[in-house]
Amino acid sequence: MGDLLWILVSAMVVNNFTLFYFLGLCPFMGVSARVDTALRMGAANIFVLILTSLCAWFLNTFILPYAPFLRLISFIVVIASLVQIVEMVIKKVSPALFRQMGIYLPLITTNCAILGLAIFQTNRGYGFLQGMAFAVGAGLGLTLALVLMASIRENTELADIPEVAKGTALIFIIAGSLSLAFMGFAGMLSAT
Amino acid sequence: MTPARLLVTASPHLGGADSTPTIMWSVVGSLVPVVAVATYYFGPSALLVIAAASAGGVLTETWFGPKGALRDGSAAITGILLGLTLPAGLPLWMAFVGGVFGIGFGKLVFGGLGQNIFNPALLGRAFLQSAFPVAMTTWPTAAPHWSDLRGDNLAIPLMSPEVVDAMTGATPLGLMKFEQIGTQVSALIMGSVGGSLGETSALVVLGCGAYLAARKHLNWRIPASIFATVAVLSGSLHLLDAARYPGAMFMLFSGGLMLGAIYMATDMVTSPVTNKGCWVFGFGIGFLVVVIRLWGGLAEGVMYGILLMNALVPFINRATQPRVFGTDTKQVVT
Amino acid sequence: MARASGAVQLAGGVHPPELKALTEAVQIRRMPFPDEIVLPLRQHAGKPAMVIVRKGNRVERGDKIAEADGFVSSPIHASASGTITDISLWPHPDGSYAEAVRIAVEPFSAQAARPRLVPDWRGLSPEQIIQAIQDAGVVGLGGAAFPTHVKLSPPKEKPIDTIVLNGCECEPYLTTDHRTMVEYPERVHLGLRIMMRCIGVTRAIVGIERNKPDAIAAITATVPGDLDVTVQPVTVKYPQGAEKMLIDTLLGRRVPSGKLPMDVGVIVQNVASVATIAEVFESGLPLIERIVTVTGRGVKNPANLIVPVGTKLRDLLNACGGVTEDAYEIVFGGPMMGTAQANLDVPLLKGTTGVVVLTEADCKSKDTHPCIRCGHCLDACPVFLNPQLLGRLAMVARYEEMEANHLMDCMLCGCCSFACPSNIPLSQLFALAKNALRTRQAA
Amino acid sequence: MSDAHAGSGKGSPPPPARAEARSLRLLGTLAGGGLVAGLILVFVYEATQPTIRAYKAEVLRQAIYEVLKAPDRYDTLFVYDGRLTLELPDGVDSDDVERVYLGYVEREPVGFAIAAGKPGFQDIIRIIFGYDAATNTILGMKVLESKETPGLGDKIEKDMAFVTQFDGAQPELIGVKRGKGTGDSDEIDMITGATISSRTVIQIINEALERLGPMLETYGEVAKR
Amino acid sequence: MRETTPQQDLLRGIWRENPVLIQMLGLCPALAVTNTVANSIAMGLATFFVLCGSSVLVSLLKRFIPHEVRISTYILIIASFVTVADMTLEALVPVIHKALGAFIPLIVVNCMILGRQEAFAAKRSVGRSLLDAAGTGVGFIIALLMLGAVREVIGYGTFLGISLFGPSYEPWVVMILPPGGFLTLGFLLLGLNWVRRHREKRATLGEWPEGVRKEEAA
Repeated sequence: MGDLLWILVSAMVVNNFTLFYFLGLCPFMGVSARVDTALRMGAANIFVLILTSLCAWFLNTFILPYAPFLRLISFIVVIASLVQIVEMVIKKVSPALFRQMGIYLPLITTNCAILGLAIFQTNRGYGFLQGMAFAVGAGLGLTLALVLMASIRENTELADIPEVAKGTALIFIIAGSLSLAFMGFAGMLSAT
Repeated sequence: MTPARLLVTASPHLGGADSTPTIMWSVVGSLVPVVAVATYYFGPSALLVIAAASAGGVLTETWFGPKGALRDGSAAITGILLGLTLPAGLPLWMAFVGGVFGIGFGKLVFGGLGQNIFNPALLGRAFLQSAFPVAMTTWPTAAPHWSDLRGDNLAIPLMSPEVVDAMTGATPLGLMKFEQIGTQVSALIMGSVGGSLGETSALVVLGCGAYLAARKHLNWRIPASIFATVAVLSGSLHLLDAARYPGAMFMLFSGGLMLGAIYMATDMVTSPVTNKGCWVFGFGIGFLVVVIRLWGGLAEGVMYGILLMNALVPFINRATQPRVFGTDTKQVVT
Repeated sequence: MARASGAVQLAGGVHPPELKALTEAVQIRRMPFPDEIVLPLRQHAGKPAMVIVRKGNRVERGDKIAEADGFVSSPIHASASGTITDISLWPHPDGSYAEAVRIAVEPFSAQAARPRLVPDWRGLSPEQIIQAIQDAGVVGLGGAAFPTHVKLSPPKEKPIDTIVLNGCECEPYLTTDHRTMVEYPERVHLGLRIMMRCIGVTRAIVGIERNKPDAIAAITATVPGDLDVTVQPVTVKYPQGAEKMLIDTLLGRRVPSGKLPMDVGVIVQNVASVATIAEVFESGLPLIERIVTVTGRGVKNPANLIVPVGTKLRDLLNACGGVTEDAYEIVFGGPMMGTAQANLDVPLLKGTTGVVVLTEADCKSKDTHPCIRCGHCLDACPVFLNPQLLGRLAMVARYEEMEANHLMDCMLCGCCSFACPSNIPLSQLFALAKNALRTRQAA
Repeated sequence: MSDAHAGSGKGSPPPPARAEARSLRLLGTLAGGGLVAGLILVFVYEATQPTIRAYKAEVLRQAIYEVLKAPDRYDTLFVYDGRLTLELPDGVDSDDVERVYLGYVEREPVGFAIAAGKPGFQDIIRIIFGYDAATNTILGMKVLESKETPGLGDKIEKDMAFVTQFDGAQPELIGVKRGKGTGDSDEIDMITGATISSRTVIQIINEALERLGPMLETYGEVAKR
Repeated sequence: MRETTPQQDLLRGIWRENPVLIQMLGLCPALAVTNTVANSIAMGLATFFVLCGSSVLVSLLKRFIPHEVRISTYILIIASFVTVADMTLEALVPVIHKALGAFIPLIVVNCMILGRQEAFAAKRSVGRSLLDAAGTGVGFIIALLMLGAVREVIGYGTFLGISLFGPSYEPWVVMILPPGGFLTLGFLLLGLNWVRRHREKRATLGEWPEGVRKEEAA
């Protein structure tokens, strides 16, 4: 149990996907302009991450031992089709949710956080529950980083940012500062 | 009889007593006793480190900041506060780098005073902490003579300091976390312990804070809620397992909590604008401090607690917007 | 009944220095008639009056010279006997030029009004009383100059149960209402009685700030036995005298955003205006003179004067011994919401509560600094806006977002600007934004 | 939008009658492409795998030799069913079973090499250490994997003063502040400023020995002389 | 699409449309593995190989790739090349492979590569596609090298492992940690912005008459 909690906390804050592994930077730059879109993107991410973790575990346990060279290809194919299926299901089941979340799903396909999760999970040999904890932690971490970034960016919109710092330069400096602040979580729950 | 010239401005024509420079310089003034105590304990090293950090901040503001920005005193505050969070033996060039980073990346890229998200002093310190982890956790002990330097302050820029092991000790929090050795609360209050320059004078800091709060130059709600949260959380944990978790007084008076709660967290620019938000902000800092100190890998969490909550401030501001007069009424309009 | 009998305080607001000592004990006296009177046709909220005299006409004191143009308008009367020398544009206290009637006052005139019939209000129907009040050109004397007869004619579907008399006078320096209450308490009560009769209300509350104990005593001592009038002392804070704040303090009712006091069954009237209603039915004279506080460290003999409406600022200052060497800024109204004057020829209007002559040391510093998000403006705002956010939005001209953040609830009381340590002219920015929005909506 | 067909000169959309043929072609292309890609991958996999495996084995061998102080040879033992065994029963995948390595010098067992891990300051720290069961002595310690802070936490692998302390230390190990120890053989001086990382290493050893506990008490029957 | 010359195809990606510094693509590897110059070079070369390989293949097969499934096909092609690169690196330079870790397989989702297939290789001749891929790949390597050089020199005091400032240099550990990646890129972009603005300003000022320039300066 402590093991699972550590995996979750570690993926969420100690080794935050965005701020420590630089995964999912595209949505971090792209959809972090408004807090509500950031929240929705985060929710969509958590959802897909959990499904991915499930699929990766399935592939790793039952298929890939026989064809290890297909690992990457099978991951990417599964993720792409997964997102497609999820999109279709949501569209059918809840058109309202689809309108809110739908447009982010295709973006997620090429989001390295998803593939990264599958690969990290494989490299570390996580089992089913560990994989779930990892996925939830990673998803929450991504959402946290996205929402923090979005609320900060909304705030800086009204500031007189110097010309040279406008745009991406400032975003990276904010991200760097956030990353510095997240260093405070290093060692969380590990050695006692 | 007719006045030679008349001023025509928009109303109101009266102004409150405080102006931004007044507030800033009074904060600078209130730091004088803190710096004095630091100098008493750490000798000339204290003054040198604070001066180097301030020089870094002030020079960056002069070179890259808007014209006349120095007069508002905010760069000086950042520099002095940064200096107070550093160990006495830190090479001066590192303190200078911290000041440059704090003002440059923590403030000027956001457009200068009032626009930054993170407390510049703490951002500078967080940078130093990550850049030079060894030097930043080398805590000098008392020197044989007051006038001795407490470490290799004068290390050549970019070069490593020479550390004499015998001259270094540990902070009370470090002792508690890594060696399970407690420190007397009386020693904490008197300041006769190791730590950064501003950590050793909790009572003086508290007094200066009271002065600033009385002059309304800081929002008392922030330190109050930080203290309350830390006291209640650590107090109840202490009741659960006294062997594992230190008591509330120890948590309150050890480390940078006093300095952080009174001078860093209350930085107006990087704290919430609403009073309700200030309570939330203080609670968050207190919570993070306890979590990082007790379950994290670091001995001290005040800096990170404040920086993390700084990042949340825009969100808190949004969530605690006051309800406009007449929009919350349940009265039936007849 | 009042919500509480003890100290009731408004949330928000500021404590500017009171500075009333200069004139609060100075007895009201009459100012000598000046040589010229200038009567702008726009002196009240609503449509300007329509002039009915010609150049060269001779008018007696109290003669109507301009007719109300519609319901929300008010007539204007000559405040001195003399000859109309010109009808042209003249500097207006709001900083613009406005159509005005200039009257050369007859020297050595007795300045007696034409003999007129004074109707006994007891015999009049409410409609007739209201008509009489409109004919007398009575407007609110608290500053906004809203025509009183409009206020006294609430629509049927909005029943009124309470009249609130506003004796707060929370603006620093001003003592007009204060002296009125001390010297003419009976007149206040008579006006109140007429109003209650007119609207058919049985209950009234007089709210007076605690820093005027003599006014509280005078008004309390003279409450007529047959009227349900409560005198409620309130804490000293600006803007306690704002209608919505006062209703909240006295009755615990909050006027919904965008609504009027009558929507919560209340009519608020300033004590000086009420006294004027009484005067109309005592003497038959219309509103042609008012009490003005001339004060500030920049004026030689601060005083509370009865001044003919239309007196030029220059004449008024001369009547008070002139200004001192270091006079720096002259404000019509209180220093929190009043307008600074650039021209000594501007006339006093019906709504001019006072003239404050400030020296440089009294004035707000002109240096502005960046906003440091101290949040003092949020604490100060009596309607709980977020002036800090609004100010940032105003700087980048995002007016629609300002509106979404309730800009229209701002009453420009100036508390945020007063509290701002960086001297950001918030209230001025909001005034501009409100105007821009109004213009856009009109277009 | 210019698509792939525009490039091939057939801009107009295919008529519906050809739809079936098209989807057949579609499938065919994908299947063909997949086949070719698969073949290439299998080829490269077969070509590289021996080298990769050999390298991994060599890394492990070196680590074992280092922590067991250069034994003549070593056996791989599986931790299965509460004991150490050389052979796994049929049907048990050897990849899923924890292993320890038993080293010999001149046919005499000298110690176990045990790999284990635990979350450190930043992420999981994995180490391997040699343990002589006969004398209850650590023979050596080597960090296999760590992401600890460069210049601070990574001293657990780079600071030889720290690493060599484990040679000859007697568990259960106790971490002490440098210079504060009594000189007993169960004490390990921790790295100043990297207490968590150093303590994690000590804990990994203590916990691994506790977990494997009785299995390691003697060399027992698994030791073939 | 505007017609371009072969030189433009090659040069475009190197600087003017640099994938990392201008287009903000491929950020994940650009930040994650650039803590040393050696890692930067390895990652750059691996990406270069995948990019060129898949561009050539896509360009060759463009006639046979049905429009509806083109993206999936591109991804399959890229994934195959990445797998090849991954295994080859692991066999040839295991130490660097270990340092790059999971970020080699992640080349698959580098938007830069997919972008070049969709925008260029699918429409042009093999030669042109190769030129374009090579240019973009070189641009990517240059960006990685810039980041890697700054971070290694400050963070370790070395360049390609060679000590620059002597043994007593105090390394700035933060530069090799994640915050250092963000801050370095932020700082580089700041510098690029400054240079660009400086140039623009000089260009504009040069054309203005004397009086206007003075006013601008005031």
